[in-house]
This record gives sequence, C-alpha cells and structure tokens, in this order.
Amino acid sequence: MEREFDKAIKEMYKEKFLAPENEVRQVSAPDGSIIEIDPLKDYFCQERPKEHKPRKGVVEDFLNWARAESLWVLGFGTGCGSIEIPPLVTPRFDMYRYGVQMRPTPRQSNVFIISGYLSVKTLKRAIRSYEQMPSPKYIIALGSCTINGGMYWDSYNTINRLDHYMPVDVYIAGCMPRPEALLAGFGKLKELIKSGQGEKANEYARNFDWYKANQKKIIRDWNMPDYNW
Amino acid sequence: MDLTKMFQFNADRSSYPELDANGKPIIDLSSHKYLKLWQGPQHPGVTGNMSLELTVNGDEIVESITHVGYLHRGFEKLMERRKFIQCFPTCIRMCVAEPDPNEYILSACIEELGGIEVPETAQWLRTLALEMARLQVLLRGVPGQAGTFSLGLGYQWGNYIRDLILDRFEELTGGRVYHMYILPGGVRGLLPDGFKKRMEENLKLVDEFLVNINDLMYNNIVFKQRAVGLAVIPVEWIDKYGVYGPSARAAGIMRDVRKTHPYLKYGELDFEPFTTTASDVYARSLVRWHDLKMTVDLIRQIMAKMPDKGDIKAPTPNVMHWRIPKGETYVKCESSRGEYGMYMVTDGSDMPRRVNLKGPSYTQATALLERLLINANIADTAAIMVSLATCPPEIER
Amino acid sequence: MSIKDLLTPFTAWKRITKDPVTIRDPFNDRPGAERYRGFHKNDVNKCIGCGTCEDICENEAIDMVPFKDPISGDSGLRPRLDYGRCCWCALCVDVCTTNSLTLSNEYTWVTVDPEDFRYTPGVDKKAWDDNEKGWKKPEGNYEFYNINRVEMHHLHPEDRDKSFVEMVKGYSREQAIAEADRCVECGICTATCPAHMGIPEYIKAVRHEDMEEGLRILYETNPLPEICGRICTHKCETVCSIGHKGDPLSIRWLKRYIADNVSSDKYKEILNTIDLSNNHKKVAIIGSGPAGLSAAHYLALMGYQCTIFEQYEKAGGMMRYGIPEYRLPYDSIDKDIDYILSLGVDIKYNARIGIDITLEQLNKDYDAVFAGTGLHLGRSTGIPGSDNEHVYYATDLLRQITAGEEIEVTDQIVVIGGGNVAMDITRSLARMQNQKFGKVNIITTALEREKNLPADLEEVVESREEGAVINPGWAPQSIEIENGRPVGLHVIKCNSLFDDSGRFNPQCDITKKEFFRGSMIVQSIGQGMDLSYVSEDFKKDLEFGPRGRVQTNAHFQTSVKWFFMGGDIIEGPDVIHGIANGHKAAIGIDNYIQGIDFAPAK
Amino acid sequence: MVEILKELEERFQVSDLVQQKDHLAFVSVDKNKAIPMITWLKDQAGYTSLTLITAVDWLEDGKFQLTYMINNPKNKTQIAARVMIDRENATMESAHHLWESVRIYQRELKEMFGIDFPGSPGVDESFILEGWVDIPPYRRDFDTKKYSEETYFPRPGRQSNDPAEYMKSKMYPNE
Repeated sequence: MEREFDKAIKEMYKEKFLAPENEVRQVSAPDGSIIEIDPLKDYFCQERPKEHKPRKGVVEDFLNWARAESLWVLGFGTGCGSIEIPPLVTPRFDMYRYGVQMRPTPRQSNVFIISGYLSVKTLKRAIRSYEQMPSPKYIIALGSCTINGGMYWDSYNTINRLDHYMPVDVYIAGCMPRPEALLAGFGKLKELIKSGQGEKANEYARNFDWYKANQKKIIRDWNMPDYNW
Repeated sequence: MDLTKMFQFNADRSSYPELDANGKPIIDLSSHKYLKLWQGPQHPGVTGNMSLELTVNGDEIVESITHVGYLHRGFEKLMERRKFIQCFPTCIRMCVAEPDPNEYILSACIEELGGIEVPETAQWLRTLALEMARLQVLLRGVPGQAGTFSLGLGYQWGNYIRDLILDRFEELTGGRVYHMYILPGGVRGLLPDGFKKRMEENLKLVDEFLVNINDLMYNNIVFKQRAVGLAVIPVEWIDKYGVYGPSARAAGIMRDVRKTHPYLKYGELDFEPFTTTASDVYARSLVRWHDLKMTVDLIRQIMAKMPDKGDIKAPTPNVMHWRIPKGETYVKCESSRGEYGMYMVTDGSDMPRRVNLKGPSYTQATALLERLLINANIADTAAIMVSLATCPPEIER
Repeated sequence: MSIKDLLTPFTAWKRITKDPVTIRDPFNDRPGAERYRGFHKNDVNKCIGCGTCEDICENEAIDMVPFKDPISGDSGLRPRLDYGRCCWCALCVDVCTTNSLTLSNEYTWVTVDPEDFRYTPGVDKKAWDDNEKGWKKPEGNYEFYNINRVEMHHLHPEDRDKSFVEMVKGYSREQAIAEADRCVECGICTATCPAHMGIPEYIKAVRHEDMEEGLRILYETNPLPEICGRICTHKCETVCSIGHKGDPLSIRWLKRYIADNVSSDKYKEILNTIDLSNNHKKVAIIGSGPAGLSAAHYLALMGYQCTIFEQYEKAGGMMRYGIPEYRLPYDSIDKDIDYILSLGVDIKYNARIGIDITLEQLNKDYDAVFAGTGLHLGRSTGIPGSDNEHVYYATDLLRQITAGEEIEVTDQIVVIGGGNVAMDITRSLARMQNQKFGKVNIITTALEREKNLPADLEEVVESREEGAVINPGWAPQSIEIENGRPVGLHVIKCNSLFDDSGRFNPQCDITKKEFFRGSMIVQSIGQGMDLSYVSEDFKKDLEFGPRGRVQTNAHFQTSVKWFFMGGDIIEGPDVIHGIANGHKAAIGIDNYIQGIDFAPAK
Repeated sequence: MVEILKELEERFQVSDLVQQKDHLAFVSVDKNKAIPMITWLKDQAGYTSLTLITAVDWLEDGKFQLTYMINNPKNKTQIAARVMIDRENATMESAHHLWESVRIYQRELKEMFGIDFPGSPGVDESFILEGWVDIPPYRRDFDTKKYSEETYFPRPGRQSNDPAEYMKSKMYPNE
C-alpha cells in the first residue's frame, strides 16, 4: 500500500534530483535473500497491532511482576503536568527506587504519561509515539484535562477526553497532580499489571478501528501511517 | 593516531550556504549536501514542547525553522468568553514553569482599567511571590544550562532546593505549581506563621548552592569550552530581533523592567541587575546566576521590609458581574526570561474584548533562535535554546 | 581556562558525606500544607444550594444536583464536582455565600475509571470529609462582593419625630447600582416571595440602569411596586444568600428605586398597555386593597371589565388606612392605583356591599365576584376596662388619622401589642404627641419577649429613636379606670408564650407586676375579618375552615363557584400575599369564566 | 512624550490620543500612514524596539484593529498605534522589513485572524494550527465552545439545575 503522501514526496524529489543512493536498488539480506529497497519510502509495519495473549500460570505472573517493577517512562511532556516530572527524577522523590525511570525514546519505554491537555497537533505526535512503544505498554493520564477537558474544555484546539483516542490505564486527579500523586499512580499501575489487568494495549488492538476513526475525525492532516512501530 | 582525523565527518563542508539579502541561507536540497532533521517535539533536548526543523550539513546547522503550536490552547480566545475573575485561573496556565508573572500582569491590567487600588500589604506579598517564582525557576534554569552539556548533577541539586521553595509556595498560596495567588484586587492570603524563618533556612541552602554551582559549572573546563563563544548575540541585534531580559543584559544592554519601569514595590528595593558584554551562552548563563543571587537578596529585603498584617485585597465590584469600561492598556513585568507583558482591550462588558500576551520567547525562540542556530553544531541546539530560556507556551499561548 | 577549571568541579565530591534528602515515604510523610487546595468538602447542612459556585466556575466543573426537597431559603440542590474539569482554583470556595464549601489538603486520588471523578462533596462519603486542614476563604477583608449593605438614608429622629414626612429617602443612582451589584443572582428569593417576583432579574435591570425593563419585570407579578417597594414585609430578604455572610440585599429598596425612577405617564407605553383587548365579560371586585387591585390589574390585562366596590372615599384599603403616611406617602399609593384605574378599571367609592348593593345582585350583574375585604376589625384584649371609650383599636385610629379626622391624643399613652401595626400606631401617636405637647410619652408593651417581637426590628429601633418606650414581655391584666378614664394598665411578667407542643399557652409570673400609666390605651393585638356584607343565607353555602376562615382552593375560589376570595382575609395580614392572591385569583376567575377546570378546593 | 505625540499629530494626523500611563500612549492612525509613521518613529524618534503587533476584532463595526506597540528604550516610553482596517478581505501593508520578528507576528495574525500581509515571508504557512479548516479561530464570530462540543466528545452524564427553576418546579409548579 503506497500512501498518497509517499507518492507526492517521490514525485517531488524525482523531478528535482535522485542521488544514486536514493534510487531503488536490490540488496542482500543477512539470510542471503535478495530484497528490493526504496530509500525514499517510509518503511513501517503495515500490519494492525496484535493482541498479546497472556501466558499460562506462574510464567505470566512472573512476567507481570517483572513488567511492574521496571516501568520505563517515555520522556515526552505533552502538557503542563510534565513540570512535576523533574522532581520525580531528582533526589527528593527519587522514582528510580520504585523501578521507574525516564527514557528518551518510545522504543525503550513502556509507560506513556500524558501529562495534561493534548492539543490536536500534539495528539498526532503522541499517537505516533505510543504506537512506536513496544507492547505491553501502559498509559497514565494526568489531571483533569485528560478526563473531561479540564481547564480547556471549551478550547478549539485541545481534546476533551483522552480515552477516545488512546487507551488509558490509570487516571490521576489534580491540576496538576503532585509528585506524590504520580508515585501513587505508578503504584496503582503496578498493582494492575501484577494482577494481570494492564490490558489496555490489547484493548487498543481490539478496538483499533474505533480508535483510528476517532483520531482521524480530528486530525485532518493525517500524513502518517495508520500504525507503525 | 590522529584522533581528530578519526572522528572527522566525511561530509563536504567546504562550502556553506550563502546568505541572501535577508540573512536567510540559500539552500539547494538537490545538491545532496543537506539533510533535514527534526528536533522535537518529543526530544529530551528541547525546552518544552516545540520542534526545530533543522537543515544540517554534516553536524552543522545551516537552516533552522521553529515549529510551535503543540501547546496551543487558545488562551486569548478562551479569555474572551470568561468573566474577569474567571480569566485569572485560566491565564496563569500560560507559562507552566513561572506562572506568577501571568497572574500579576492580568491582575494589573484589570486593576488599571477597572480603577482598583491595591493595598500596601498585598503589593509586598505580590512582590514576594514574583521573586519566589523567579527563584524557583532559576534554580532549575541555571543548572539546566549545564544539563544541556550532560552535566546533570547541578540539576539534581537545584531541583531539590526548588522543591523546598515550592513547599513555601504551598504554605503561602495553597498551590505547588499553579499558585493562583495574585488575583485582581489583591492576593489570597497573608504570610503563614513561621514562614519567614523557614524561607530563610531555604535561602541559606540557595546561598550554598550558588557557591557549589559556581564551582561545578562556571569553573568547569568542559562547560567553558563549550559555552564560551557559543551563539553570540551582537548588540545591534537586540532591537532588530527583539531580545529581552537576561539575554540583552548579557550583551551589555540594560533591559530589566524592575529597574526601568519599577512596578509594585521594586522602587523601594535596592538592587542592581548584572550586565556583561560577552553575549554568548556562558555570559547569558552567568547573568542568570547573578539574577539568582540577586533574587535571594531581594527576597531577604522584601521579608525585612514588608508589613506582617494589613488588607490583602481591595474591595472590588461583585466579581460575578464585574464590568470594566471601554479601554486598553499594556502592562509589563520582568519574568525570569525578560519583559513579560499583557495587552488588554475592554469594551464595557464583563469579559475582556481581547487579551494578548507577549513573552520574550515569542521573538527569541523564533526569529532570533533561527538566526543563532545557523552555523551552530547540532549538539549545541539544546544549549542555545536553554540559554534563551525558551518557553513555547508563550509563543503560541 | 586553566588547571583550576579542571579541578574545581570535583569539589562536588565533598557532598558525599551529606545525608540523603530523599523522602522515605512520600505517600504518608507529606500531607498538604495548611492552606493546600486539595479535594472538595461541603457542609451540606450549611449549604443552601445557591449555585454561586456553579456560576463562578470557569470550567463548568460544578453541577447543582438534587439532594433534598427545596424549602424556603434552601434550593435543596448541592454542588457536584467533575474532577475532569476542576482546576483547583478555589474560586468556588471564596465566593461561597455560606462558607460551606471548602477544600481539604488531600491530594491523591488514582483510579482506573474516569467516571469516579464526579462526586457530590458531603453527600458521597470520602476519606477527606473530616480533614480540617486545607483551603478556606482567606481571613480578613477578602470578599468577592460587598457583604455590607449600602446605607439607606433615613431622616434623623429629630427631623422626623414631629411630622408625617416620609422618613426613608430612597436610593440615589449610585447607591442603587452599588446595592444591585451585590446580588449574586442565585434566585433563592423568588420561591420565598409569595408573588414569586423575578427578583434577580429586576436587580439586574437596576445594575444595567434599564428602568423600563425593570418595570416590566415588576409588573409581571406585582402591580403595586411603589407600595411594595416601601412597606413589603420582604420575606425575600430573610432568605437572601448574601445574608448568610453579611447583610442581605435591600431587595425592597431596589424595587422602590425602579418604581420611583419611572414617571407615571410613561407606564402605559413601557408596559405596552395602551390598547387592551376587551372580552365584554364583567367582574366585580369588593375592596380596593392589594388583593382587589392586583386582581383588577391582571383581569384588566386579560380584557375583563372590572368594577371595584370600595367602602371608603379613597382606594387602597389597609395600605392607605392602615399604614401611616411617614412609611407610605399617599402620592405613592395614588401612583400605583391611578395606573391600574387607567387600564379601564371602574371604581365605585363609598359603596358598601350588603347595604348599597347585595352580593346576590352582584352575581346577577357580573360574571364573577372577587372579595378582598381584608381584616379591618380590631381585636380586643378582653381584659377588665377594655370596654372604656378611651380604650381604642389601632386600626380605627390609623384610619381616622388617614381620613383626617380629629382623634384624641393625651400626654400619656399605653399601646398593647408587638406587631407592626402596634409600631405604626405608636409612632403615629408619638408624632402627634410631639406636635401637641412637644414631648413623647408612650409605652408599648407586648406579650412576646424582645427577641421574639413580631414587628420588624427596624420598626422597633426607629420607634425607640423617636422616643417611644418599647417594653415587651408583659401580659396585660386590667385597665384601671378612674372617673371614667383609664389611668393605666396592670401587667404581669410573661415568661413564655407557647407550651412544648407549640400551642399558644402563655406562662406568666404573677409575682412580677408592673403598672404602666396612661390616660389613653390602644389595643393592637391583631385584626379580625368583617363578614357582615355576606348575608346569613349565603354564609351557609360557604365552607369555613378551623379558624373561622373561608375555605378556598388554590385559585381562591370558594365553595360558591362564582365567588372568589383572597388577601388578608384568607392568608393573614401581608401586602405581598394579597398581591399574589389577587394574581392567582385573576387567573382562576379567567379559567372559571372560560369554563376551564382547575385546581380543586384545598 | 507630549512633544512626540504633538509631532505625530502634525506629521501623520493621528487621532484619538489616549495617554494611558505616563510612559504609554495610544494613538489612532490611518491605514496608509501607519507603516510610514512606524518607520519614522523607529528611524528618527528612537522607538527602536517592537513590543508587539496584535489585532482586535470589532465585529460589530466590521473592523479589525491592528495594534503596533513600539517602545523607546532610551526615554522608556511606549507608543501604540491603532490602525482600523476593514474586516472584509482584511489586508495590511507588511512591515517585515523593519524588524526580524514582524514576520512571525504577521504569520500568526494571518492564521488566527485571517488578516493578510502580502509580501511577508512565510505568511501563508500555518504557524500554530495544523489542518485547520474552520474560520480563523480568533475571530469573534468563531464560537470555540460550540466547535469543541461538536468535535471533541465532552464526557456525557453531566446535568445541572438552576436553583430558582428547580425550586419553582418543586414548590409551585403551577404558578
């Protein structure tokens, strides 16, 4: 499936230039097979997200324990609430002792803190970041804004309820929640994961079409793949 | 073995793009020498939620375009449909790190247009809140500059003390980050018992911090190597690009609203903002260090001079239907980043006609940053942004 | 750059010996500060459901939801918070009219279901309900509206105690706007007002200086604003939400301000009553008191041809003949009545029903009859000596004063009664004593104790300012007569009026006696109705209630279908009730004549 | 301050002078004299620093008010020039050549108010919004609450009662 955006880019650059390294060429893969690559094409997985069925018995319990005790948080401050993250990573509150740490890239994270309001422009990036995170992944929503619009309930540029666009595991009340409340939120999330209820990523996979329809309703400039990781 | 050669990039750096008459680089992407690179919005090296579209040649930036709007909430629109008192909780959320100047300029605009005289005690408390806000933001901002060069230790120190200041804010105002303390007509509470004593204890920690950070940062060979001479703002750019506050003072130009247009009780306080002329990242950082030092001194002065008791709020018309006659004004104050102003137009109704907030980042993070990043190294973008104390919400609001 | 620069950063190592600053148990070690703005609490018994918190909330985070059935002064609603909207600014706390809403210093609330974040503080039990700390309205001079009333200018006692000039001067423009500005537009008062006037709406009109709109709102429910604006018992002010914190709004004076500031020749234009339709149906109205006038006004608007039968020379009933001029000048009465008459209402003065024309005759000539004949007969204490000719009824004296008749005024007077009528006659007589003798010597006594006096407080205070002695808490025993004239009143201490079951059962202490000297005694212990105009035959058809009152349905229709009754005679002495009754009766009469079924008898 | 205002009156026929504070004055100026006046103030009178450019929508009058606020760092005074332009096809002469930051302001005004500044670099690029299709949001006739309710699914289940209405319905429903 070649999307219109890719096509347009290709057209645009073809006329201007096509450096040798940008031309379509064949390369040999590590297993020896020959595959064709197009450097100008975005390579992403075109499959829909999959549900991950839990393993059986103690294996799953052990995995859940491991997941719960190493929450790696994506360092993406989407709104005001991100101002309370630095106190968490600094000595006073020190969230490392709870197994929580910040990571700079979605590929290394499994917790996404939506720290407050999301403008439409950020929502687009947040979705992309979320989809790039490896499963199992969890979302913590901070503050009023993610629940019902909060302060910006009547703003034309911020969403009102996050659960229409992304699956949320834990909500924390406050505007903005204090670091202690955030730690309590991590605690709750750990409980959920350990009891096997941190299933929101699977819910996203199950209701993928519904989420995508909601997202596309407000993100008019949808120049990104439907799902990528 | 020649280390320098080993780590040299192979890109063709022989010809940098020429600048056109407007100072913009002429870039021909088809020449294969350039690469588009996005820094942000999800990037640990940007201040807040914005992004830079960098065109790089090797590791050298030849063009930068600032993209904002990720934090746009339409405050100015929202306030047009809120009553004056309702604007107050809304408005302060424009800048997250330092909300108090928002509170003050909104209140000052409403008071000026509505003809309200603020009681003496409230003015002192406002001054105190504003200086405490500056203190807490600089405690993050000063070591944050070293953080951009991967020196995170000072940041850890500063954040701890900042948290103590937030505890004082919590005692005084009831809020940790969003204080919602300065409201049209006055403030929302006197100093609690024992506040001055606890504050003084915290200030002693700041004193100690100032010494330690001086050793850690300003006398650090790595920091000096990277910051000195980086992103120099020539004096003639000050007005041309719109440079305010500490960044202007680092270029030797005295820009401090507290001194030039004393508001609240600043006229009764004894202080002299620090200026220097080097105008590079190091100089700007040094100005902030001196600002922090001065703020500590100012808080001590305020606490010594302020009255303990008195009216905290002037009587206002019933806030449920407070109408302000037609008029317009502009009120400015000095935030930690520079001149912070609000333009308000009223039309005789109970809601403002138009509110426009002008923060220094509006020009510094767009026109100036785009210019400063030209010929800078990719690795230095974060440092340059932090040195300008970029705050995206005040660009897009 | 030097070797120093290379080494100084390592001084950071000196901190290695310091204690860690980490909080060991962040969940329990750090309660919010004393003033912290945490989660909401509400004292539901203190809250009156005025909804001011809902109005000030910029996020529309507060809903008013039913908690119990409304009663006068309490809407029965309570605020429900949506923590998907709240920003914890605590403006709702600061603006709260009863100070019932506060914030606790609790701040941790984590859940997986966002619907949890909607709750009614105080009703839905939460862990922080008993948390005493947290944000409360700041102490000191910190209010979002003026809780003190704008002073109304009264004539000084020395300026007013000799004449019947109106003593309340009315608000100036600035004062009225300042007073109207205090209103928070909750609308709690509307339900308490018997006429259910649009109080917040007309106060808003004052604020916006739109007198015409104000007048239109007034006339929707009350055709006697000039009169009501002066002498209404203002039950609305007793439930005013601002009154929980400070002085209630001067709702009555603002009403008067609107009426005073529209000239009477503009009324018809503003109220759009220049051309009224006529449906050629006729209604007879007995008595031109508030009930009769109100009925006539609303019937006239509906197109009925009304005729008022008034037994005295002038219209107004008790408003004219029962209330002294210094409280209600005759000009004001005339202004309201003239407007009603100008709507095509006919009035026949000196026409007594039962003497000049019988009720049966009225039934023949008219489609319906409304009687608002009021309570004119004075009630006697019945104590020995009360039948003396120098022992008077207050109602008679007040009428005579208004009618300009000469009445007896002696230099020492005793008034029995603690109601507003007693104060009226006390103050009227005090003025006349002052005119005649240059000094005041009048004692007013009542059964009730000082704090339970039925009269308005301001009446008592002003009476005292004018030199009258108010000495309540005494039960009259006998009037001592010497040479055919009273010389004084024997009283004993009265301890309580009602027994435990709430029945009227005065308990007196015979040992504590007092003798009030007075050569003239005035009784003002209540009024009775005069049904002499109703023939005995007709009375048989009427249904009477337990206390001798005629039974009517919700639209004041008696058991005789064409006969409606309202006003003091049904609901007790109160102008605003009379107006409300007249309005409802007008609707009832309209329904009756048009043959529409309506509310059954009470 | 007084002298410079007098001079502006003479040179550029400014009107509606309001001296809001001793260092801040508002003046109204004709659309075609605005940019020359600002240029003159910048080059000749020492008003070298731009504070802000913004717009006010006077929907009732069918006008946009553009406010150019400039200040003089030497004598610390500030002058704000009000320029009224028609709301229909709103266009204004660009001032991007005067200060570097002007193009940013003009880009924002184009996006948020729909005021065009022909010739201003990048004025047509979106600045804050992305994929915006409605009328420019800062215009008074744009109803942000309505837009938000239609677009962003407010959480259902909220219901409120007006105290006066509720008391009427419960205590005297028929009156």
